[in-house]
Amino acid sequence: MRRQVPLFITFFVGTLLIVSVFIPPMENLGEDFTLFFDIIAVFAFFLGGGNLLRVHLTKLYRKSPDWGFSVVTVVGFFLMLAAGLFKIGNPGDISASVTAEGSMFQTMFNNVVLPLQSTMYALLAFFIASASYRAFRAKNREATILLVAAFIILLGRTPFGMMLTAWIPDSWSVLQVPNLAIWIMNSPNLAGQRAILIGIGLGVVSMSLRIILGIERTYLGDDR
Amino acid sequence: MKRSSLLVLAVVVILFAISWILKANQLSATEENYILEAFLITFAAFLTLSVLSFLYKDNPFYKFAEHLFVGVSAAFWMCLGFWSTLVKNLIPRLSEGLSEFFNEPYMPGDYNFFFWIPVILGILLLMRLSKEHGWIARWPLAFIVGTTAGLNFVRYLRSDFIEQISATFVPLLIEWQGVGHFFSNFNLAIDGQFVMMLSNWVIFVGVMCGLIYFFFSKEHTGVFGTASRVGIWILMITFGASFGYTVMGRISLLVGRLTFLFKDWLGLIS
Amino acid sequence: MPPAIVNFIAGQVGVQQLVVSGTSTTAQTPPSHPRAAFLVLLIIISFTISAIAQEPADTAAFDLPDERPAPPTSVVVTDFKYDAGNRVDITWVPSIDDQPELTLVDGYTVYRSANGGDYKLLDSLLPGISMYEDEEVTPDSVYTYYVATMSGKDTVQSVVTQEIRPEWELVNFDLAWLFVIAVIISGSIVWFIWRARAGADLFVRKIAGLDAVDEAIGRATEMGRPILFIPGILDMDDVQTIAGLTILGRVAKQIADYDTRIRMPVSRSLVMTAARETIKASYQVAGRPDAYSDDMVSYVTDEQFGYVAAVDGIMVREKPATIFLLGAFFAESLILAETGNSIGAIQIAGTARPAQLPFFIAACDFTLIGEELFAASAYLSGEPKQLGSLKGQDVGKGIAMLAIILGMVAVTMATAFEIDFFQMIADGLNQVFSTKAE
Amino acid sequence: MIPFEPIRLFAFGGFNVPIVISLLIIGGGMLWLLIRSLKAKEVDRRIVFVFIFAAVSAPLLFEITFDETATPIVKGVFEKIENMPERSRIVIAFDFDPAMAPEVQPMANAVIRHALAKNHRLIFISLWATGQALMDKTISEIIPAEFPQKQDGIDYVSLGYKAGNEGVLNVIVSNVKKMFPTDVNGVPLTDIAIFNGVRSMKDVDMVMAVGGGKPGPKEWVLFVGDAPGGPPVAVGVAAVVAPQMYPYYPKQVLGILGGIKGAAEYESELLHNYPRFAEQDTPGLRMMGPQTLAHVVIMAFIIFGNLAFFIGGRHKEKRL
Repeated sequence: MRRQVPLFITFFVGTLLIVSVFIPPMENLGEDFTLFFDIIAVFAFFLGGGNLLRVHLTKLYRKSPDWGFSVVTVVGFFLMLAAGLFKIGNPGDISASVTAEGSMFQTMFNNVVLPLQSTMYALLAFFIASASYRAFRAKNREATILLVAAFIILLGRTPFGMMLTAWIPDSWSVLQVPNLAIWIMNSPNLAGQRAILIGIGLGVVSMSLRIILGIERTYLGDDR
Repeated sequence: MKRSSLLVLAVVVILFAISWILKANQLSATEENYILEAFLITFAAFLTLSVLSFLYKDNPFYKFAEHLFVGVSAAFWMCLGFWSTLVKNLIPRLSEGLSEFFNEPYMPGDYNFFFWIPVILGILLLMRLSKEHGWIARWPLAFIVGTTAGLNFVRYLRSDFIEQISATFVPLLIEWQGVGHFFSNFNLAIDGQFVMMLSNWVIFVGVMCGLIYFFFSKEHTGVFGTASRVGIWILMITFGASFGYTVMGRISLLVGRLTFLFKDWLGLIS
Repeated sequence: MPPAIVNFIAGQVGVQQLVVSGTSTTAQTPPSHPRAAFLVLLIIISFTISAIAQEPADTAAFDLPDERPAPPTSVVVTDFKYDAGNRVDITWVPSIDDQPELTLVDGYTVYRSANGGDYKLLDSLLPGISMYEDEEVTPDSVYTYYVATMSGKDTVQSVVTQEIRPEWELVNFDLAWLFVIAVIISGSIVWFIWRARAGADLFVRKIAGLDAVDEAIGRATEMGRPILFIPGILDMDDVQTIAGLTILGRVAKQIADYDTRIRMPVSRSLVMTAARETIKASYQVAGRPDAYSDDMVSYVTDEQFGYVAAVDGIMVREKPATIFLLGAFFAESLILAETGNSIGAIQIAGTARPAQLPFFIAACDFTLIGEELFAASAYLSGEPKQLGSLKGQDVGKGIAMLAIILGMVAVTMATAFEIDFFQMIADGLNQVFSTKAE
Repeated sequence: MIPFEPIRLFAFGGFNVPIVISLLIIGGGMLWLLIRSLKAKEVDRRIVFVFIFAAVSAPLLFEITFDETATPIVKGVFEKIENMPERSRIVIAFDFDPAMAPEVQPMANAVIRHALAKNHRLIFISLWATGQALMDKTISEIIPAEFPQKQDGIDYVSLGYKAGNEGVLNVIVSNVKKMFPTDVNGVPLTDIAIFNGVRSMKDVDMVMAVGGGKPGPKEWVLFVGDAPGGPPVAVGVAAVVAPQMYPYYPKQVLGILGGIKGAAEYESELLHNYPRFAEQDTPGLRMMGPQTLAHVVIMAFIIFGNLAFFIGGRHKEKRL
């Protein structure tokens, strides 16, 4: 029961979904199963949310270092949960969208989640600079190619790319930095992307097969 | 808490309180709820600066922002999951009474009873909380993993394998009018025949060598090794180019945040 | 007679009658004599005939305000092949008045009747369109359609189509080539798994990132610091997350063997549950079930950057010696990898999202590129049957390369030298490797 | 021609102290780092962060802009408009929504100004429901204020929005009136001077398609530009879409304005050739200020990194 049933479920569901692609009357099966997944995921929120609360309440209870911040998490969580589940301050009634403008839920989203989200995202501007400083060094041939490609594209995005190479005659125009940048994006970049994608396609097919056939079962506890 | 950190906290609180007052004063002419609006903008600015402070090092302000973010956003997604999945998609298929309660259009259908499957699996998943019967949670997991494997098998085969192969059927000779014509019209213009042909050669050779790099069951030596080397180079150009191309978008994000601080909050720029 | 001509004649007759009544004195008094009546009729008929005879060349008539366009003709409804009986296609020949130079036709409207009921409007279409896909049908009903030409507020209907009952098919033969390719690739994977199981010796090249796993775990053990495992930010419905978890299974066993701490914040509740099962089982296999605790895995938030904020916090506070970033990553890839780098951790990353690979390459010590991520757990397991599947993948790559060479040759020959034979091959290959049927 | 200036200091119309100071600080800092690198010293990441912060915020605060030189792909569009005979008809397509507007609206503005200054005639059209409002706003903001002598119906006309996506293009490529019997104000096309002799899109002299989604510039290229006898098409697209448009250049499109950089190049070309626009807002150039400075800083750091690396005797960096 403990080992065989899950393996059978995986095999059955996986095979069913592959076959359904070729059988017109079952063509919506994939969509339905995606919805099934979403529904199960909502049930899983009980586990996830419960875990989040448990972690922070334990910190509170034990007065672990930084327990004060756990109060912030717990209070924020319950405030938002109440705002969303009871649609507090929603201009419409229960049938209005939970994210209706003017509701407490949306106001908190706009003024707490959104600025935090976009600032975390904006950190990338700094990290992309520190990563280029550290990583783009001509340590070996591969790293040099990486560096040169990145540098040409970067240069092509500033006025200096054109300024430096404007003297190149039109019959050699591919060597002008902005054109070269376009050419790199269109040709070698495309080739690399394609090779990666074809490999990924095969990798997914192979892994899916291993899972469906029960060869790969670490996720279920490979307790042999 | 140490005295120095209390001092810092006090200074920050006072500064933001001043900002709040100034902002409210500024907004009072145009906004009805100007006190609340001013607070929200000031608070958003405080959170923005708290996150940016992480670049220097971890600090209590970042910790505050982080913990608030986690709590609020976790609840945000849970509420969204509840309303958009359970109320919108599940309840209208299973219960007329409940869909009436939530004011959702009831969706009767012959195969709706199948929607009990995820409900049962969801409940089985919650058995994970039980020490004794926790193993039963593996059933829904097996169902999910099977679904993912089955759906992605065909999806990736199509979009990542088949589609990319047929996209690479490129002609290596373009506008071909013989060797003589080719050499007499040879140039390096971006729209010239040679550059366009070169592009296709690079795509063809690049995809081939890239694939060879991914070969697992053959030692990368000899000709095969050389090809796989070229494959790595192509990949490196790809990575370098994508990296460089992304920089602009990332800087824009920072411009957006700083514009918020300088314009919406401080009013330094118009 | 098609309704167009009937309408047309009716219109012309109206005009003629008006003229007659205005000019003929006989028409003003009712005819008392049958011969007079006959005469009037004769005049009317002759006027009508002459009008019709003149008509076709007279384009000026199209500018008359009451001019009506011709309806669409040859309206045909056909069942859509290889579906579940939920689509029929209606095609027609556009109205002859629907010419690029003319502005008479504003478009078309499609009407449907189910089981002999009333006709209901389905859709309005732009001029020049000659096809409509009705996907709101079921095999249980019989349908008829007609199409009308719109001109201002006026509509001119076509004849009604024949009845159609949508049919469903059991097998979609449009996808035959997809099926064949799937079977060949799966077949070769299964074949090599079977060969390997039977004891054939299979060579698999080294994958740098995976050879470093041992050392990376060992380093954390020596330093007495935890190992951080990030399975990406997507849920269990993404195959990359599952790939991450299969690697976790192998890694966790070694972690249990070495008695090192593992820390795994996740951004999805289901991933949390699955990761706990995985680690628990690995600890059992390692013979240390008592060392396992649910606290190793914790849920943070579904929000992408909220999760990143928390993981960054964990990184700088707990200073893990080794960080695994294996799964589906988006913009956060670089935030995580740079923070990880700043605390001096060894980082092994892998994702199948090409857009994020450059950042891992730049900021991590080892990166599994695309396919390598999916091959990793097979490689780490060291089991022959798992390694066999990698050999099967190589067959797939061989097929891809062969197809690309063939396609390239055929297309080159066909376009540069216009050789029909190669054009045929190119068309054939395009059909085999087509993704049109969605 | 305005003589070349690498940096235009025109926040207060002349010599600008804050700009000079901020650039001196950034430049001086860079010099200091260069010297450190020549001594093979590594730079702390926080110093990198400070420079990025300065490079982005200084141009924002003090409106530092850099003179752009138009790349061939942008110049193609500019020169076409510049060299067409006066009174040529240019179609401007507004296929975008407010979310995309910050990036592509500057392109539309620059092209409209250029075309009107060149005394061309403009036909506005939108395939996006949200595009019409943006179009109306653009027309009412630019034309009466900057080109008071231009008249609706004679020098420009707005056809408004029409539902039907690329189907609309399919029709207007052979007959405009069939899809747009009247302009946006309800005036029949037959009464509008611009449309004298214009039956289809094949009769206009150029199309400038601005947008970034579907339907958008790509559809204009495929359905209108590529139609037999179709007009030349130029496109202005958001940066994320630009790589998808490159393959059409130069055979199927005159040129591509990609993202804010494309807009900035066009604006600068316009400023060089038309001094009358010197007082106009140039959002493209303005938004490129932080970008250019940040790119320069990043490139400088890449150079510093390599200097330190080579002078430092190529020491092994990687752990393990």
